[in-house]
Amino acid sequence: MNFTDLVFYFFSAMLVLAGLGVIGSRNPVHSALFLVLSFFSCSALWLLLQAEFLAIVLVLVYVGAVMVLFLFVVMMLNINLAQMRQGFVRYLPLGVLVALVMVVQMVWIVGPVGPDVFGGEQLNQAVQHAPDHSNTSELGKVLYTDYVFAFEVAAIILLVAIVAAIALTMRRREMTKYQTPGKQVQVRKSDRLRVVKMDAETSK
Amino acid sequence: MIDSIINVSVDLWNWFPPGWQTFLEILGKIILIVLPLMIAVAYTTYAERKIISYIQVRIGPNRVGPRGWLQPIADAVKLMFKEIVLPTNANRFLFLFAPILSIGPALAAWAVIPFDRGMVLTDLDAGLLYILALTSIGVYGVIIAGWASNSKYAMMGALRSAAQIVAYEIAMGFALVGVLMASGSLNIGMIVEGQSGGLSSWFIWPLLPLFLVYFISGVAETNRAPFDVAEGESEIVAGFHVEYSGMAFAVFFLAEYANIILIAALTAIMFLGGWLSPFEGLAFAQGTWLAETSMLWFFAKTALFIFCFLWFRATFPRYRYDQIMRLGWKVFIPVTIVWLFVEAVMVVAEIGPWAA
Amino acid sequence: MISLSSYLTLGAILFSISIAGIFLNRKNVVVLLMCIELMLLAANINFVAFSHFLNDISGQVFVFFILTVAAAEAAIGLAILVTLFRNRNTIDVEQLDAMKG
Amino acid sequence: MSDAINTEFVTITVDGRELQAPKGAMLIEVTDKANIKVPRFCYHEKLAVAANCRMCLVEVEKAPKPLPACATPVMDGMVVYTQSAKAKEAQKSVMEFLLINHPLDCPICDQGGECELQDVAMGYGQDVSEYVEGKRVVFDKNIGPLIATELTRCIHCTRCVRFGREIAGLRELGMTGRGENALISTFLERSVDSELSGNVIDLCPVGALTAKPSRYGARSWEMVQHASIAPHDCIGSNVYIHTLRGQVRRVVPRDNEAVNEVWISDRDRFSYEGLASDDRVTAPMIRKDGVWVDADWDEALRLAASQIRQSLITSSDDDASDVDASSALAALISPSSTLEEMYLLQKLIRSLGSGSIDHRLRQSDFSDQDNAPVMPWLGQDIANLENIDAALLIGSHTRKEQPIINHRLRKAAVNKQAQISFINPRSFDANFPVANNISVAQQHLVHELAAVAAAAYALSGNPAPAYLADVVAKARPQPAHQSLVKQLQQGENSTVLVGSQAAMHPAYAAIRALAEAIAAQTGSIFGYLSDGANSAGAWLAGAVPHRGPCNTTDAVKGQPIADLIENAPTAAVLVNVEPEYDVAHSQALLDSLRRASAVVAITAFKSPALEDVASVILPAAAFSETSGTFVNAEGVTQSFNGANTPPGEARPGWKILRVLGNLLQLDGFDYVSSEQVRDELRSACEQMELDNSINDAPLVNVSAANDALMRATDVPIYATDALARRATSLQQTHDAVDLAVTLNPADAERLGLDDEEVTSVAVKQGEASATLRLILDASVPAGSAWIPAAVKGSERLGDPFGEVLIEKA
Amino acid sequence: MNKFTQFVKSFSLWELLLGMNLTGRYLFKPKVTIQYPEEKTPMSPRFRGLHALRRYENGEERCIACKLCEAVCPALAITIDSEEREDGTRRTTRYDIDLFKCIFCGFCEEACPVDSIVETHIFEYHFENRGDQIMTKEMLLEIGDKYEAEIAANRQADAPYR
Repeated sequence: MNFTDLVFYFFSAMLVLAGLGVIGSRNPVHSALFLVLSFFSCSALWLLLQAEFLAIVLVLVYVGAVMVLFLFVVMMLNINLAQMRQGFVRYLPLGVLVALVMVVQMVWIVGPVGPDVFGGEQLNQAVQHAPDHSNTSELGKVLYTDYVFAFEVAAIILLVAIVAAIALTMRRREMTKYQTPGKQVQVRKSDRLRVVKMDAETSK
Repeated sequence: MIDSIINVSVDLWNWFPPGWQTFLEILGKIILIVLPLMIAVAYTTYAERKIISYIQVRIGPNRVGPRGWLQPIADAVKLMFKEIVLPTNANRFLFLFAPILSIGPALAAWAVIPFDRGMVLTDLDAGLLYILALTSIGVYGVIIAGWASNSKYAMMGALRSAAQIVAYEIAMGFALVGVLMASGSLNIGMIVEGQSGGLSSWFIWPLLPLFLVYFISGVAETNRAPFDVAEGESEIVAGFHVEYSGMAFAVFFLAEYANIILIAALTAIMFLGGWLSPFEGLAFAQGTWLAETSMLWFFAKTALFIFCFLWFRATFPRYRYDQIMRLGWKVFIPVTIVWLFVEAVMVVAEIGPWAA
Repeated sequence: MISLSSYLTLGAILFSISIAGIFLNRKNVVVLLMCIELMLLAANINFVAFSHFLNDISGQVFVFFILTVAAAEAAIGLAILVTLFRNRNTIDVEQLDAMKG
Repeated sequence: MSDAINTEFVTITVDGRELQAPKGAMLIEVTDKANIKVPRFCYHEKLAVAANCRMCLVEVEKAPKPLPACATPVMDGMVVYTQSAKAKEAQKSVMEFLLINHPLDCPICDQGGECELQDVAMGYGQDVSEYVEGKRVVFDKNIGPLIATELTRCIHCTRCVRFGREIAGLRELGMTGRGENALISTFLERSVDSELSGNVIDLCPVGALTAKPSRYGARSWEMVQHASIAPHDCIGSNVYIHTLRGQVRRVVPRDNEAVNEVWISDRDRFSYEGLASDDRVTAPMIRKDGVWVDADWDEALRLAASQIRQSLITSSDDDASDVDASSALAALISPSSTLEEMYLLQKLIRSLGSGSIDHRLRQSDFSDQDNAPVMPWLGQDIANLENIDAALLIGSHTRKEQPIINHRLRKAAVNKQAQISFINPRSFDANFPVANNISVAQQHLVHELAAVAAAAYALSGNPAPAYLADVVAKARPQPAHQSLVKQLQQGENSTVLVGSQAAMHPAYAAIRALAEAIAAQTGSIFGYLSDGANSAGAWLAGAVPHRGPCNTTDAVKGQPIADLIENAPTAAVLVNVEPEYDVAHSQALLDSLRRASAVVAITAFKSPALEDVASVILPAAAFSETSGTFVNAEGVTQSFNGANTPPGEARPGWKILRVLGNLLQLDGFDYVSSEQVRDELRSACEQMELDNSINDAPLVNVSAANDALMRATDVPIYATDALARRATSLQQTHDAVDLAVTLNPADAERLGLDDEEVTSVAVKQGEASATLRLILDASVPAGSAWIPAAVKGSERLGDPFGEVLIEKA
Repeated sequence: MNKFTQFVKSFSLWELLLGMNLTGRYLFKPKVTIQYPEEKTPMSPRFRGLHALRRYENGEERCIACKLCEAVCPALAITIDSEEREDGTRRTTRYDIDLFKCIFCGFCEEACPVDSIVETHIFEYHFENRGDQIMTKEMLLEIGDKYEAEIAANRQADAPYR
């Protein structure tokens, strides 16, 4: 077992454990933090697969933004933890059973069966890129040529998502008084003050 | 005598297997970066106190050591000996993990910062992305600290801080896209090299709005005055680190100043040409050390921006929270988007640095 | 040397875990969303692994798009969640059965 | 003025306001009633008008000069300006004159802060005096231990002089000299000895007369004022207790026209000094192996409870059910205890099956207790006493025993020429004209009364009832008796009062029956002047062996104190009792208590005799420290709150009794406030009627008079209770009597003691003997040897009445 | 036009630069800090520091226990007990000032009719134990005796303005 193998098994184990943590922890905040950990582990695995750009983007987008959002929501909503855990034990046997069945099936496919189907020898001949190889530019070249339409669609989906999210959560609070500092600064005496000339009161 | 020592050292070095040698080499480099960085952090706190006090017509710390030079060390020693108080019902592990999560990214980002041509720990291809990713992780330290403290003030501070960091990160990212467009590379060394050719070639000129946005966002991202509502003393006592004391608090403190230095260094790299000399290509400086590229230029530029951080703090009153969010979302992001368009037009029309 | 099947097995395990998570946390929408993210991650691992072992960059392009869509999904999902919580004061899936908003 | 029917009203205008005023009233009375402020120093509503300070000058239309409001009778159509320029100018000028010689020593003056001169000077004074010559200095007089003088401050208002003349009835203070040489002085440099003398401190508008005991101790503004009731006599004078940081600093009168007007006796005023006595018990004490040790409350209370319990079990040898609880367990309570303490004590004792509780500590004769009224009642309002036409006081040294009652009587005697007579075992001084001051040796007192009764029956023509017939028939009325009876009969408003010396008398039953007969035959109101502050309350509360609370007769009955002396109880509870001084037969009682296996003393003060007999001492709060209720002689219930906290561990007596009741597992001891106790009793007593008349009584038998020298006794004014006995300043006055024997000169001659050189004599009374100072005084009737009780040393002697042998020491 | 200049101003961060200019200039101004233990600011004769009780020249304590200071003290810091001394004069038996309560307003010395309680120039003092903050009569008199010359000089200097 060499260094890369060690790294793979370490991060794989971490990923699986973190995944279990996500579904098993009592507190949603812990779940979210475990999810962050699993993204990190995954990102490390992707680095092993020489997908540096995606690995960093995964951290940037998921860890840096999406999970912060998750944490934010979980922390802000004061969730009744006990109530949320109801039924956990009841569903546990079924869930574990289904998961086990699926694992067995899929592992059977990719393990003993897979190489025959996919042409295993070829698959395990992964190309090791030169050190100056830029995964980013490779990806960019494909993205902006073959997949430019899909790329634009994805951009629009994101835009729609932003608009939708804001539209969903935005609420204008009534009876709130806002001040506009710019307008306050611009106020001049003549805007507010009117000097009225009056005759001095005289006694008759 | 000396020869023998060298010989022994070389023998010892060769005794290690090659994999270990690489490991030790990298470890040595890390120490070479982190140790001075920590000292720099310590003295940034000193500089902050001194500069702010000077602006406030005071003297500042001047008791510990000559002119107060040992003040940061005294502070550090004091903090080390203070008890770390764990709040009741705090999440013990996360409470203690949060400071580490806070300082980790702040130090890790230095892996891709070049101090001089080739003087970089990792010449990462997607260096810029790496930095973006790491700075975005820094928010976890804050948010976990706030949540794990089991305190309303800390929670409020954490939420404010997180929202603020996320908001300004977008503006920062967009500003860096401008840099990316200008240099055509995500590699930080390439970005600096793209600015060679003297003062006028620096990206600050074509990207002036992005520079301003980036630097101001950097100030906001580090929760520094005037964007320090996350620790707003008057409302939420000290924000997310209300419950922290002793060394745990000190680590947050270190992280904050390490982030300041990082942002200052990045600004210098992205917009002021990093290690490049401002006098490059100028007749009078030709051939002297002034025109040479040097680590010193990089440090000088970084120091300039650190000074700006302190200057801001001494000058501006704190923003209100909603004003901060308004500035981030409604001003900075549109400004950067607009300027990216302008830049794209300039690229297409081959104006300015993109000429030919 | 790590083979493709190792990565695929990892993906399969992760996928099953997220399936189990959906079974177990039937009440908590936030955790459900997280399980979906985890599921997508498992798929992404497969894509990246195939891309690497097939030396075809388009696998990574897919991952890129999946990340984009997943981010959008998370944003909207959480937005809905916040709105729901505001109106109902719960995120229990079983109680979110009223047609009226 | 109270004769509203005859009063003609006139209309005057003061400061533009039309006011109705009775004709002949002084202007200042009218303005005071209308709440118009006119400054004054010498005027006082209770004193005669002197008009010598001139501060109350007001402008009256058509008068050439400003007139003093206090000495100007109102006339119809009078127009007065109190605030006009002329009036103010006059007042300011007077003020300046008054301040010429007044020293500016307010910072060290005890009156500072409550000084009338200070107050008025703030309004009418000037900043700077134009007078630059030296100020007059007057040397201070020592006028006794109660009143400090600073005569330089005197502004010659003569309130104190008029007080002495009009209220105290003693011309003790006077003004000598004229003009600048005028000064207040005592005649012949003697001290001021009136029992009301302290009131001049309140009267003095400046700091010339201040209280000596509290001198320089506190400033008026820093003290906290608490309304309370004085605990020494049956009047229940309303007082304010002034405390500073939890310490009682002084006591001042609280106006209550119905009770004490604006006066209080010196005893009420200065007895607070006893609160700080070294004898205060500050922690529960238990006797361990014959040695007194401090204990905590829990331990002491448990011990007390178990001792009380034990007495009910072991007093009989074999069967607990045969125990006669009443002879096993007894309780004595001071008549100055609060109603709540008395009620709870009797409830405690009766709940345990014993009825032996008594508060009549100085009484010896209980033979007619079943015929006694609901409570010893004055029979009338205190205020009525100043309207009487004739009175007979039997066995009462009213002036010293009940000074406020005496003041009312004096008012009647002086203002209405009431015929007030005394039949006393000694000829006491009175400060008013006395119609008949009969003094007979105490062993002849019943004969004397029988003679008066005979005269009364003769006058009324009624036959004497059976129980008196024999005595009346034997009596030979003298002309003095007949005129006395006549005065009583002719008076429209007459009264016969029995005092506390009668109550101490060994033939009290006879005295009471005869006195009531006299009252009944002459149409007088019959009443009692009882001992202690709360004798009336004690009867109501059931602190008597033969009746329960509120005069109920179905309560557990027990033995009166006299029987206890003979049949020693197994256990006794003493509440606020000093057995050596507070009890008539103190020696005998102490012997009896010594035989008891347990004596639980709940008391504020410890004394050697108490420590000798007691087994547990529980520290109780003294009067200012507890909340409670006193019922005075006129039957008025007056509740008060504690003014300060008790010292150390001491607790209010009702709380101690309450917890003791809980520890003895008795029902109904779950009170949370003293008000709750009082209200429980009050609701039980709603149906009661007060009646002093006696319809039937044991046969009154008068034994032939003994010619031997008999001891006679009174309790001197400042020896009435534990508190007064420990008030140091009061003990330095002339009224604080030390132990001496006073003989009639005739007796002395007979005994060969009339020699000038004989200053002390050996006194033998039964077993006891002592060497006492000898005083010869004709006020003591022949046949009596006057030896005061309750003073230091008196506990060595025997009963208050009895044969004594006196010989040269 | 106004809006345009406002727009330009805000985008050129003009106001911010003005502010930074101001603070930047102060960076170079001479500093006003007093190096406290070595340097001290001048003190007015009216300075209100630690309290002292004074004596007359013949050694008699001035305080007559009038308790005006106690009454005027807005912080209730003064506690006085008084009684008649053997020679018949009015004196304190206890004069405590709780320095934790004291707000150094100087009302006590204003109220004092005999210039007994005064506030000195002493402002450097500390306590090491609980209860040390109570200045007793003896301590106050001691301070008064020690600094009498200084106190008298300050009174003298301030006298014309009283």
